[in-house]
Amino acid sequence: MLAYIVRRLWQIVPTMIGVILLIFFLFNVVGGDPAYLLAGKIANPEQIANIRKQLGIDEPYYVQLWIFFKQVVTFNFGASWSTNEAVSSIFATRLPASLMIGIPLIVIETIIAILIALSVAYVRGSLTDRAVMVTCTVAQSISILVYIIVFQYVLAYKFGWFPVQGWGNGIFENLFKYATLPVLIALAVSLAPNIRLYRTFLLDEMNQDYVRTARAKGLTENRVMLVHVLRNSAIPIITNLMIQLPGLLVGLFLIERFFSIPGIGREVILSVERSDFPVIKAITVYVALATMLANLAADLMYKAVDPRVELK
Amino acid sequence: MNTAVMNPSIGIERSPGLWSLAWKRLMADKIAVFSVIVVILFVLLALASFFGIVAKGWNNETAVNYAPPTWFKDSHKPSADLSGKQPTTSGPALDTGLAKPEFVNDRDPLRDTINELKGQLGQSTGSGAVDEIKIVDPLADVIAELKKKLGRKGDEIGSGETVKKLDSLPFGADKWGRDVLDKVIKGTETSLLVGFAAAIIATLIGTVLGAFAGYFGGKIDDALNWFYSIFSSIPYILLVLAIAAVLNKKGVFTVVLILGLTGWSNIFRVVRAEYLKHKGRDYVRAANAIGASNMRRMFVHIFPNISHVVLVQLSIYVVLFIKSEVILSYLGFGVGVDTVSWGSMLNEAQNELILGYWWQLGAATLFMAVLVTAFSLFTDSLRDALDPKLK
Amino acid sequence: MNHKFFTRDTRVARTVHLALSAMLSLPLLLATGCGDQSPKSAKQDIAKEATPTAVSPVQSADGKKVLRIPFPVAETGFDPANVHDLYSSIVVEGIFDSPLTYDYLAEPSKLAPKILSEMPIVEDEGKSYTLKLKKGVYFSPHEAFGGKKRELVAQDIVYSMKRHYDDTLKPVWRFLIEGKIVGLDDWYSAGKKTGKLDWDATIPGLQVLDSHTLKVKLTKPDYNFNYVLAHPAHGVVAREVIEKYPNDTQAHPVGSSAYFLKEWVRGQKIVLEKNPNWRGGTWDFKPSGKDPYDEVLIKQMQGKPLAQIDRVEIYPIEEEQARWLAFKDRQLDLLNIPGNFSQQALPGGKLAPDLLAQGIRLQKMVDPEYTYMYFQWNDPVWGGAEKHKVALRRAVAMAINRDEEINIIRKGQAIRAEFIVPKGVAGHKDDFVSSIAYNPALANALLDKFGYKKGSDGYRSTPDGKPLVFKYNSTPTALEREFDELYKKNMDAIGIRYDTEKEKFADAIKREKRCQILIRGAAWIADYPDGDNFTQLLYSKNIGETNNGCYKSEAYDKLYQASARLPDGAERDKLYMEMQKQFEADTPWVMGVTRLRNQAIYPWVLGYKKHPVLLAEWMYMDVNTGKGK
Amino acid sequence: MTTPLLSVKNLRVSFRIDRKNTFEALKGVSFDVMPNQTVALVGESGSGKSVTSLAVLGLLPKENSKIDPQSRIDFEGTNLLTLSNSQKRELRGDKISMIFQEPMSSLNPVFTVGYQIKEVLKEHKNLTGDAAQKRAIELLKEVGIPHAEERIDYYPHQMSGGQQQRVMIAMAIACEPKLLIADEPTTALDVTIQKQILDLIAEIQKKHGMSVLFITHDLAVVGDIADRVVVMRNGEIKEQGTTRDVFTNPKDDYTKALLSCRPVVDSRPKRLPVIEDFMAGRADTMRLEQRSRGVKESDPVALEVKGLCKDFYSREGLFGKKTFHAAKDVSFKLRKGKTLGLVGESGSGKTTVGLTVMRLHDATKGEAWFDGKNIFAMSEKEFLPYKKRIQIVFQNPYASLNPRFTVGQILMEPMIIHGIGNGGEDRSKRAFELLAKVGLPEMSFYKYPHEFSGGQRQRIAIARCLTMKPDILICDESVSALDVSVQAQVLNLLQDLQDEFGLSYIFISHDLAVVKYMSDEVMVMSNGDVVEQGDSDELYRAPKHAYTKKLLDSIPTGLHV
Repeated sequence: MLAYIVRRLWQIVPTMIGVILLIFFLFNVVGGDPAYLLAGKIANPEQIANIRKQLGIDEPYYVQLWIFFKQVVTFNFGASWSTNEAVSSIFATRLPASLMIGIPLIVIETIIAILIALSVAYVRGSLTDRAVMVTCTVAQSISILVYIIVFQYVLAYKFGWFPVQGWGNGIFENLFKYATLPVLIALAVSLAPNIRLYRTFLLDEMNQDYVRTARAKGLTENRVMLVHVLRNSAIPIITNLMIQLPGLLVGLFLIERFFSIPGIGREVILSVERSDFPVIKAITVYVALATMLANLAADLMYKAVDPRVELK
Repeated sequence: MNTAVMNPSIGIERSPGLWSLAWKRLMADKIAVFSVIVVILFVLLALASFFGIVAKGWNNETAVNYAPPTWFKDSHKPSADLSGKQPTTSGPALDTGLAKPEFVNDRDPLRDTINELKGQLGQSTGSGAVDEIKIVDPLADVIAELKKKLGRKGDEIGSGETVKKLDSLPFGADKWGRDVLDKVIKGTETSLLVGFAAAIIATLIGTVLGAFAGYFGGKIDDALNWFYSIFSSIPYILLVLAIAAVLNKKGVFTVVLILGLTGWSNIFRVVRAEYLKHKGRDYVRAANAIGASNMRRMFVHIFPNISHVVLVQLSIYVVLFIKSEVILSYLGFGVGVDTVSWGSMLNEAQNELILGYWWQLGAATLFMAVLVTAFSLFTDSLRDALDPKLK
Repeated sequence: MNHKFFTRDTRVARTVHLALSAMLSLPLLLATGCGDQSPKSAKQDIAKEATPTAVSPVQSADGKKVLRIPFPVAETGFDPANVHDLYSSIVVEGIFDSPLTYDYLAEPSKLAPKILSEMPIVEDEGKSYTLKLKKGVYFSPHEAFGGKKRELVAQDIVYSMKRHYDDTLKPVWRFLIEGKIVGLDDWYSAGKKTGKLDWDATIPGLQVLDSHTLKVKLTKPDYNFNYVLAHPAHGVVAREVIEKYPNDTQAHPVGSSAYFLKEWVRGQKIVLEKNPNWRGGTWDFKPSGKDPYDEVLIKQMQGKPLAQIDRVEIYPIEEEQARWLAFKDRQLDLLNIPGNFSQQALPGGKLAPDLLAQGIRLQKMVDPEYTYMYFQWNDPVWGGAEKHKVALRRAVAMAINRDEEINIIRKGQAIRAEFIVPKGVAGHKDDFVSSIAYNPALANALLDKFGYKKGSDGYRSTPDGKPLVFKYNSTPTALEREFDELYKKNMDAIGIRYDTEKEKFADAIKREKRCQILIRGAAWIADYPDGDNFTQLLYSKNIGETNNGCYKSEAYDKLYQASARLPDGAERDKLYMEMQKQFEADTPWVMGVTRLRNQAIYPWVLGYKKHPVLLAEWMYMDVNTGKGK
Repeated sequence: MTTPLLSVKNLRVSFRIDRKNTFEALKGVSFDVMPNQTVALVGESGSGKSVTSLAVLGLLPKENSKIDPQSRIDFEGTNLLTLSNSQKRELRGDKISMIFQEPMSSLNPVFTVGYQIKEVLKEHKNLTGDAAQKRAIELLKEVGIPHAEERIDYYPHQMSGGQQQRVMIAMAIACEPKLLIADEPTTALDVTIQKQILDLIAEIQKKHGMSVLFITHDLAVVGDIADRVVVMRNGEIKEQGTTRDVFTNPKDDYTKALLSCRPVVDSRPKRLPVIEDFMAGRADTMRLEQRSRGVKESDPVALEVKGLCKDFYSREGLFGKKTFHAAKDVSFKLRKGKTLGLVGESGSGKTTVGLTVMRLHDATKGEAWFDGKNIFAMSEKEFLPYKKRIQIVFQNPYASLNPRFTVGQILMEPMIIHGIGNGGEDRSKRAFELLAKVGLPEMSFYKYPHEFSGGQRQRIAIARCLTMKPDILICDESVSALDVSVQAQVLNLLQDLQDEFGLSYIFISHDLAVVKYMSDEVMVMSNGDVVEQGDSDELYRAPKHAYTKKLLDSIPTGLHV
């Protein structure tokens, strides 16, 4: 077990090197030169050179790359080029907002999706099943952009059920006031695909022999579905959950922008627009790391839900 | 239950393969039939648009700005009286000072030429005499007249006819007065093209890499998996923005490339898993036993057996990419202005809902929702048809 | 402010058609304010408006007055020497004191002392400025001062000016004083050689006569130097604070003005509170005589102590829809109406009835700026003074329909720019109409005449048969897409093939400075109130800096050099007219528009009038909370 | 006469295939199970025996199955078909319980066996806590699980197949049911285990005095334990009666065929009689014609394998790897035109040997001399011409044919790869000939594998091998997945082909009777080792190794008269 974790962590290294190389290539080598941007309105070549020197982008690529590696190893990405804010502080301040949307979203979504999937899987082939599936399909066919525009205007502004935009300081204020509509919109988009997916997982399990055994034992249908089938569907569900998890960090950028939520996703767009490499690099590295750790966590969780899984 | 019963009376006739059986199953499903029809209609519409049979003039400004849909013509009260009736030179409270004293540019190298040309065009001042010194247009009335003539793109000067712009259109008009119905049809063409082309690219990359990784395993698998985990670890949006910045060009093809190059990781995973599973199957062993080469085993034997997975994934991609195009448009990496897509329409219409001009948003959403729904239902049915154990 | 351009929110307040310049500069001089009221009914309105019954929806328990305003883009930080975006500069102006400021109501704008006891004494034909500091101007208390307040002295101004030469700061405002102050540039060069700037060195041009007197010696006569002293970049900082946070000055602004940074959640919320140790002052302004609304302001505010507002809350809201709805939802007290919603807010240029019914007030103004589209002068096809090339550019200039830009893209919130000096800037010619007007028929004829023949596909080629493409450079934003639509349409009408080149802003600027961009839209907003700030845009010595199209004309250069030696006046106006002629003759640019700004204000906001140059008017404002204070 | 515990009367069940078609799985089945009696329901696949058992338990899929309203299933006098769902549920696991064919998949993999047993106790006996724990351990002990106190916390995958089936039985008898339905409970198990499980079921049946409905395709296994036998085919009952009657005096031709088409250890007819033979009345004469097997030292050697070893690796720990020796030092000679039988239980390494010999696995060590060359030492390219001369027929005929190819393509592909035949026409001609040879109609050429039954598919697989005119044919459990009657046909075919072409067979099977029937020499493997090797008649008559003896003792022999 421990050996497994150590080896998996060790495997992160080559991937991380690849991530570093790719992101360095995409942004530093073929990406823009932020010096002109930071130079202000009237800047002569000398000033540009000064700025490039300050930023370290006048160094040869291999030196810059080496610095990048050192930054990754020390987890110290310095400060944003455009705001001078320490990258660590960017994470410390933006992450909570993203999580405040992301965590309720994933929790509510998973619970609702599993419940609905269980009920429709149980009555599979029936009219209810079909109706729910078609509704889900329609719901997921509408662009998130449309949901945002329409919900913000109608639900928040016209009906006044939610604040139109904004973000507060308190956890409860954010969670129950500002995050509600964003979470609702995110749910509208992500619930349907998950219901469909989980339904498939459940149906797969429902065809297994042990379900027949459970029925032959005279167990109630509730017990068959909620204990036997659900527990066995946990592996694909956990996989799906874990795949989604890192995406929550930056994936909600559209919602964050429209609702002025100071999250990581909004920061990503902003930093790309500003060619703010320290921030881009840090976000990439952290999200990549989160993705890999989430994969590892998923594997470890398999072990917890399925005794057959051997971590080798 | 194996229901295929051998019937000796068939004679020598090609019997149905798994594909045609799957097709039969598909056609037995009412929802599938319906969605197939819808998808086909959309494809036909896109083709018709491609060949210029419909929506050829989507770029023509046939109606007044924000002309409402015909059905809502009466009920619609725009929140502003600006639609098309705005005086041509605006500046609400400010005067641009049009009919002000003329300006003599004695430095102009083109002065004589221009005067001459003006004479030819009959753009002279009221007196009829061409004043050698006054090279400036006698502005106000000439401009007003020319504007009338030039109201529509493509009208030749001097045709003299003022084209009457329509007050309403079946689906309304956009801010330039272009027909939303034409636009949304043209958008169908673009969005379908983007969806299919990007899906094919992503599928191709993912399938080939996945096949090699899954089939050969070992070092090749390690290398490809490494590549895959790099791509899947970098936040999707950053990858898109970076690749978009690298490609640095606007157009449908760029959109296709961005989506195709960033989207292959899903299918890689799926195909790799399938190849891993299939390479140990007896029929592949049997192929090995009869001396089939690796390539033959990979693509002649295994591929047809996992092609349903690829097909289903492909159609999932189509839907995904049609939706992603909207986000790309939002980020400014959508298609260029020489065409229109649902994504570009939705982004254009972002603010129009609040202004009361809901039709462009509505039309694009409606078309997209109908196609995507039909396509998704089709995908589901396809999956069921190809994989009967899931039923 | 670059960031403003990257984001799609450019459309918002001062919708900028993609121009670095516009963001980088702050309007320094007068712009014509345009009251919305008709003079006739003004009188009775004054009484009514001066005593509004509407009260702010924010009622804090301690009775504090709160003002809530939006930023369309996220701020970057608050170091006067380092801030390069407009919105952060607003906060900087609220926190720091520059030596000079502007009279709140005077029209045209008039400079006024801020921390000086009087206006600087100008001697030596404009080469010597003597600044006398007020007594009792204090930096707000800070641990760098041992937790106490500290008096602002002349040495602080010297230090603050020197900071513009600190390369580690990546300073952006050095150009305001570069080469102007005796000895300052030498001090920098010396420091650069040793690798370390000597902060304690005395500069011959910055003589501290006593703790409250500073004599600035200029290298050459400059009657505009007072404007520099009013710029927020010259907000005075305290050396102790700067040295306490060498790497993060952006986050620790400590100034001497009416407000201090109370709370800052980056990208989410900036809260300023009234500085309890502030020196104070009384609201005392005279009406400009040009705007009847001044009477209302005076009635509301005259005689009150300054800085009535206790707390200013600033929220960066990037999406227009969110900002507009937040304002309508009364979450904000003021709003620059986003361009896309101006139709709804201002049908026919007047405030919509539903807004009017809420007592919302509209204030319109014209920014001292214009947009333009330049051609690359060095390009073999598009640039140069040969007749057929001029004809090509002229034809494009005549084919671009600015009226459609104004009506459809800018929703009527702009006016056409005609003259090389924009409205509201000294040297502008008010009734001027350019000889180049929208005339596609003429444009077509012109192109035909000069041998730009149409091919079978309906598009023209160059006279020597090479392909002719109008390649327009811009960033990938929604606004730019609208321009692409317009320009493509316009170019199609004259048979010129249209193509786009989408680049990140940073990349475009880089190539622009190297004369590598063919055609691009740009904008320039006044740095200082003088026409010179605009006419220099075409001066060939400024290629690589501000002359983006790399236009080079001996005739223009001569005229410019002559004009630069003259103060504002009839003589210079004459030269400007000649320069305009040369400009039109060569057509290195297509003139664009000057944008309007529409400020919507809730009735509980008192004493507010958007100043054309000042950024943070908070200390002159009040909010009606319904409680006496 | 006592009343029957279970009485199935005129049971008709039909399945809906699609909107138009239904399939009648049971066409009026009637039989009784008396208290304290074991009834065997025997039939081949598709006979409807499993449907019958599921119908009794009320576990038929609701969506697409229909039970004729005239049918009755009376249990203790109540018609089960009229019970409500919850009444049926209460019955299940309590009064009627069931065990299934695949113990591995029938147990829920994510719960401990104890949990799964206690679940039944809680559901029906409301037994929880220590009482349930005690009872569960008791049950495990009863079904012969050693260290039950410890094993109760095992997950199913931690146990062997036999133990898993014991757990299933423990779960089934937890509530002392009146009726135990055992659906092919031993089919998936090795022969030695099968014997133990059969003994266990018989023992428990006696001890608890319950009735058992034993469902199997293999008549041989029921001889010892069943009181009555019901023979089913295609949804109908062909014959029923006491075990003795059915075994000694079968009336139905099908029953007769079932009884005699399975090879037995003590007889080796030239051909195995199949149903057609019984119908044609020639079965009895066939049985008399015997075949003699065995090799002489002078017989030429087709393939000689020396010291074959095959290891598999798996990762363990941080850097370590674990080696699994699948085959250890295997050596044998295969004589031309003769059959070498390879017998052993699952995991013995017999399949590994087969696959390694034809280089579908790379040998870890060893030599294989074929045609004067060591084929293990060849490169992939050098080996290609030899590849076609050693061919294999796999166990699962459903998996070994590419479902996307027509039979024609399947047969012609090897010819194309190896350049056999001149062009398409010649090749298709050969393919048609081979189809005729393996007894398939011509039009099979145009069909897809899924249109054929298992036996037919195995014929196609054999025909595919024959296209390359191999010298050696490896039959890897090639008949194990087939019904006995079909198995007999395929075995006959293999015999015929050997006679005609002089093929050498390596015949791999777990079924000792079949191996005996087919082989000249036999090699017994266990855990990768060859434990015994020799002439087949000799070895079966006088096994030397204890393991061989154990294997031979476990062979079900039908009725012990």
